[in-house]
Amino acid sequence: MALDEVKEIVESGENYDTDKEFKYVGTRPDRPDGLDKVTGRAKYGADHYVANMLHAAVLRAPHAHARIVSIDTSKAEAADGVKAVVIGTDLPEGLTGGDLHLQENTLARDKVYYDGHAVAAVAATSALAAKDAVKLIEVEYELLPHVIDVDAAMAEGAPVIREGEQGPTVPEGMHPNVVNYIEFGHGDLDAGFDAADLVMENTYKTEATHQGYIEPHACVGQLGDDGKGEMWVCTQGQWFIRKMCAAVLGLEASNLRVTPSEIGGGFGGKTTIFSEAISLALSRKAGGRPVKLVMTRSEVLRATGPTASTSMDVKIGMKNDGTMTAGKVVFRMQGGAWPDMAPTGMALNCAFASYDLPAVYHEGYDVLANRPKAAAYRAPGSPMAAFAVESLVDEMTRKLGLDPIEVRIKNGAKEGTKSSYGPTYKKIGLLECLEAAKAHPNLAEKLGPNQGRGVAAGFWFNHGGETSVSMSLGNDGTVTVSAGTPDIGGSRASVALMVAETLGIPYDHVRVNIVETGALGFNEPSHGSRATFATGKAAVEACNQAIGEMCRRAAKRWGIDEDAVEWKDGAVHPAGPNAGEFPPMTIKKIGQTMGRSGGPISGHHETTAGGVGESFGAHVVDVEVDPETGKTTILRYLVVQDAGRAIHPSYVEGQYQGGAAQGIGWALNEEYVYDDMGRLQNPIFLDYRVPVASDLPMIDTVIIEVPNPGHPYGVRGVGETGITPPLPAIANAIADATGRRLRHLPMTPAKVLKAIKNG
Amino acid sequence: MVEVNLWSGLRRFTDGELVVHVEADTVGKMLDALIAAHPDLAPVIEAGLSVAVDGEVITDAHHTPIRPDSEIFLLQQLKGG
Amino acid sequence: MKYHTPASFADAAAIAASASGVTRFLAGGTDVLVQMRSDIVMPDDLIDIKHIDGVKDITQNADGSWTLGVAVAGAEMSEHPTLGKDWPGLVEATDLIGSTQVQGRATLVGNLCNGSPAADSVPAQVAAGVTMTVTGPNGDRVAAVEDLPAGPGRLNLEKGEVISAVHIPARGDNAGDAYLRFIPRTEMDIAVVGCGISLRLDGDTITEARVSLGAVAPTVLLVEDCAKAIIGTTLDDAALDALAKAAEAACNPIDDKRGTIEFRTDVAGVLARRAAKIAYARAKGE
Amino acid sequence: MSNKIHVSTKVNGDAVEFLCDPRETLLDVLRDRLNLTGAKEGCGTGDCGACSVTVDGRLICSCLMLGAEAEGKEIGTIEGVAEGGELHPLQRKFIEHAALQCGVCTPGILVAAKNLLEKNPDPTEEQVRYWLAGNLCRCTGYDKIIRAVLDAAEEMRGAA
Repeated sequence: MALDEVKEIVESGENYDTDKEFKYVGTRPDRPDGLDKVTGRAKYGADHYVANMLHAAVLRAPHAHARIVSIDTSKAEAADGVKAVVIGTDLPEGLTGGDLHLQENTLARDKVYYDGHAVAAVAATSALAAKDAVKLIEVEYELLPHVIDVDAAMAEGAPVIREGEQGPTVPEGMHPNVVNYIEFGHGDLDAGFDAADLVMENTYKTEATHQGYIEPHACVGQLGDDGKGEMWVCTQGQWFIRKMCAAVLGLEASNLRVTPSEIGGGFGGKTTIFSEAISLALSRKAGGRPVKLVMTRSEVLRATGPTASTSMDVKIGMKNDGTMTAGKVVFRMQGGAWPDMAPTGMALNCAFASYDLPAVYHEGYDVLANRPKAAAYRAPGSPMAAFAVESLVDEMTRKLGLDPIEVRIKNGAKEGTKSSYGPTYKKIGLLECLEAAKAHPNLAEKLGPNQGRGVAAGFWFNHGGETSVSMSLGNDGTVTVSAGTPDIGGSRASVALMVAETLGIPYDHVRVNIVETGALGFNEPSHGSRATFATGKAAVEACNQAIGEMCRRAAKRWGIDEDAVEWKDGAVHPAGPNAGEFPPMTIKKIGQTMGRSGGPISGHHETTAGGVGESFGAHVVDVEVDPETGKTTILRYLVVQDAGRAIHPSYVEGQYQGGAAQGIGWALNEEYVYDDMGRLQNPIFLDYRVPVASDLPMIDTVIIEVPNPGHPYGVRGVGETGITPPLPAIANAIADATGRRLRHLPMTPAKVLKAIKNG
Repeated sequence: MVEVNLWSGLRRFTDGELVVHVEADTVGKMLDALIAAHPDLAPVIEAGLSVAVDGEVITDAHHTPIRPDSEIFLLQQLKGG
Repeated sequence: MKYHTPASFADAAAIAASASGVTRFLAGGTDVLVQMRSDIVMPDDLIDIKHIDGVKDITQNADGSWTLGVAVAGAEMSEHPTLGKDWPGLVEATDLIGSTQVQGRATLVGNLCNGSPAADSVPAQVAAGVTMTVTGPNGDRVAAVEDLPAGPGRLNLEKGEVISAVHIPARGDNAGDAYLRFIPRTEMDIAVVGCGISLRLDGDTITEARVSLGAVAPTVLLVEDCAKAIIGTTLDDAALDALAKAAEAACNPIDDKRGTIEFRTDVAGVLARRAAKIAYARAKGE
Repeated sequence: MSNKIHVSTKVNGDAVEFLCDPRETLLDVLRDRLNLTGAKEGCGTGDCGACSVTVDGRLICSCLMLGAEAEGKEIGTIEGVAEGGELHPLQRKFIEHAALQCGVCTPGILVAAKNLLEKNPDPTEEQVRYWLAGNLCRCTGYDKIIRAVLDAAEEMRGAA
């Protein structure tokens, strides 16, 4: 690629030629971190041990809503081995907005807002000593009335969780727990419903679920009296940890160095802080000794990021031939006791995103409840929205005797469609997914008694975001890439493949390191399905910069014009009139001699990455329902999704399968169960029932590739869309098997049996 | 002038208008111009939102150029898991 | 916490009898360690009985009955070449407790002593007519399994008493047992309902039966009416209906995070039918 | 207050000794006292399998056994699965099949799967799924894990 070409592409940020043939992109090599991860060598959050380290334990409130009257830590402070105790009032005052909310959730100051809210913490010489000392802390509470359910929290007379948090758009007269109101749409809704042959409306509910990563949150924090500190932590985003901990503790961000460990799953739940700042606060009080803080599973479930619970109204108009004429949704979502944590806006935007509708209307309420502060969970808001809308589309399709895939093809969004949330779609792959699903052999399988088939589509925006990447050339011609997005599902491999492709060097000549906050500019976390997209795109641009420099070095060495060379297959070649004049100068040769040709060679790129391409998918599931117990068994599962381009197809398939499995859990068994006192009843994997190996069949995948012109290799994000369709697809399959429609997740055996019995 | 499509909940801050025309050639300038024209929008814009320019949703890239014929929508802030 | 490793049950009983605080016996530990970890129970004295001779033995006696050591793990029962041929329901029930990993440690006695009405092996033990030797400060006594649970988490054991051996009756001819449970997933859950059935035939007619239900009352139940419903029948549809009705009638469950009253009652009848058919087929040698 | 217990045991064939509090689990001891951090604590209650190890050849959750109980036993951990620097076929197949994403459940699953194949060299898909039901994976949906185990079993049968 010639230099000016590269420059032009960098500036325009899109319209890459994505139709090229590739040597590395699209292959399935071993992941670079595979060996460490199959031998137990890989270091996760809790695997970090440092000299002179203390261990922390956290005291958590057993009440859903209470005022803290007093905290007496004297006995804990006097206990054997205890070096520091912190409570909420030890943290700096005067924070506002989101920073204050993070601080309140780190350690309660005046009130506890949910069962599991942290109120105090201890650092001691051993984990057992810290655990023993925490029990010596005496807290006096004044219990306050609480509310858990989203509809109950909006109702007149509901306990007020916070005053003065209502956003400017909330209509007057609404309960103070309603903190945000969103309304948008386009087209003539009344005319749309009038034009329909069938108009149906229903209400759907989903319960809170947890991301369920297997690795609990863990960190080692060290902070001195001089305000300088370090943290080793499992996180999706080390810069977010730095920014948030600095805000909560009143530190200067640049004084805090955050190094990410390997991460044992995140799914959005590790894009924020929960107890991380506590380890730093304890460390400062303990004279700067490092403090390790590892959550228990029960702490993870009680006090870290579940997703919202919802109550959703949907109304759709459809003609007898399946043409959809109008759609309306009203969503009520609670995301815990802090505003803006429920993904209400995103849920609304996703609701009808798969459809080309002449008239749509969306209305949403963000509501407070006495539950933990919600965090992002894979395609935040989209699975719930899909459950409501795709369930109703299915009900209407059945009523009209139409084929569910054909109805979705007929109304499906495509290039040029004005999306339900406003903008006009560029190139998208929904119809390609639906056509591929229709043609898949799973659909030819005959269903037996008590068996049913369900179809649903799903959508996620994908995200670019703030990104900074460096690469440098080694003396042997190999390349090191410094990236800022933790590798959760194989992104080292996908980035290395794109770098190998760009430079024309072997995949195993590229090493991708995930680096600490001092080594690069700010990076957003590995969230929004952005790691392979944005880090990959920036890595390609960093390589292009280095290619430019290598071309200049060679041209200079050869004494020819720097535009008269080209980069090809890992070497600089003389081009144009000079073609063949000199033997190609390989990257190895350039690396060996760079000290003599002008010094180290590196490339760097930073951007708020544009060129994002949306991701659509279609799932088809076959289930069997035991008519006597209501138990649902997944017989077959098919995921079809547009990847744009699959850089490492195995890990793309892995994202599809993992998203589907999480969606299956959400649909059938996962939920937060509260008692009358607002206490979480199932903070243990025994009763928070994520799918186990014997619950699932093989999950079939089809990767559709409608390249995204905004990425050098056509990448769209693939991480999130896959969790969206399973919720409605399974509801639709259960309806097909039993003739009963379940509108409240999870569809537990008890609920299904009740529906079967009650008709 | 560029045409900016608001979400309808913002009507109350723009004297009922859902489409606002402002003079701007980047997203950042467009948002500044919106606040200048309708100061009540300031808290909503400053709290953070996403902007879709010609079909692409951007969250923070306020340097993104816009042309007079660009399709522009304001959206609730998007973030992923 | 003090950790003890007595060499005899008499010593174990003596330690427990003289202990002033909370005492727990440790065999497989799959419940005790969870309770310690979750701060539900932190024993002052933990008495590991695995150093006592014979606790890992599975012995078939001359009369065909079986004696099991109290630390025999579920996996060891499943792997035994003949125990499962005599008592497939009991062995399968034990095999349902937890994961493969839990099977490597969990024991019949621990499952009983945890005192959960939802314990998988207990309805199968009750149906099989299993008895336990209880060693206490005043010597040994023998107790039927159905007489040991006193309520959720509580047992009819005196201070200082420890279960020291498991006795499974001789299977005899023309007999079979079965245990089924309902859980929302396929593995790893606590039973929402469990049903154990053991029966004997004369020709096609049931002559003896014991039917036990789990997770539908404060303790595992031995349901006489269920046995009556099928004794003297060939397990025809009428008998199965009567069995299901009797099972439903015996239920006195609670609504909790794992199941509703209505669901538990319905499913108790369903499982009773299904388990009876399996036990019947096994008794016929099918 | 401390009444530490002295324990002698073998881990991956090597004799080791340690002192532990009677409340410490085998998992605590492996990680905090023996620097073997391959076994992970995902739940501490035996529900996730991330801490799987073998004790005298028997697969267990090391969070459900006390360190004190290890006296005289033979413990096998993920660190001992590759022998003499050579990866076990399961380890190779997990990389080849992309059977891990975040990788935190991987050590436990490999220890469990190895134990299965030692007992049953030719398991069915269903047997593998039930054997591994106590090993939670939240990333993969299990598909590639099951394929990797079945493929490793086939390779090992071929080599045997």
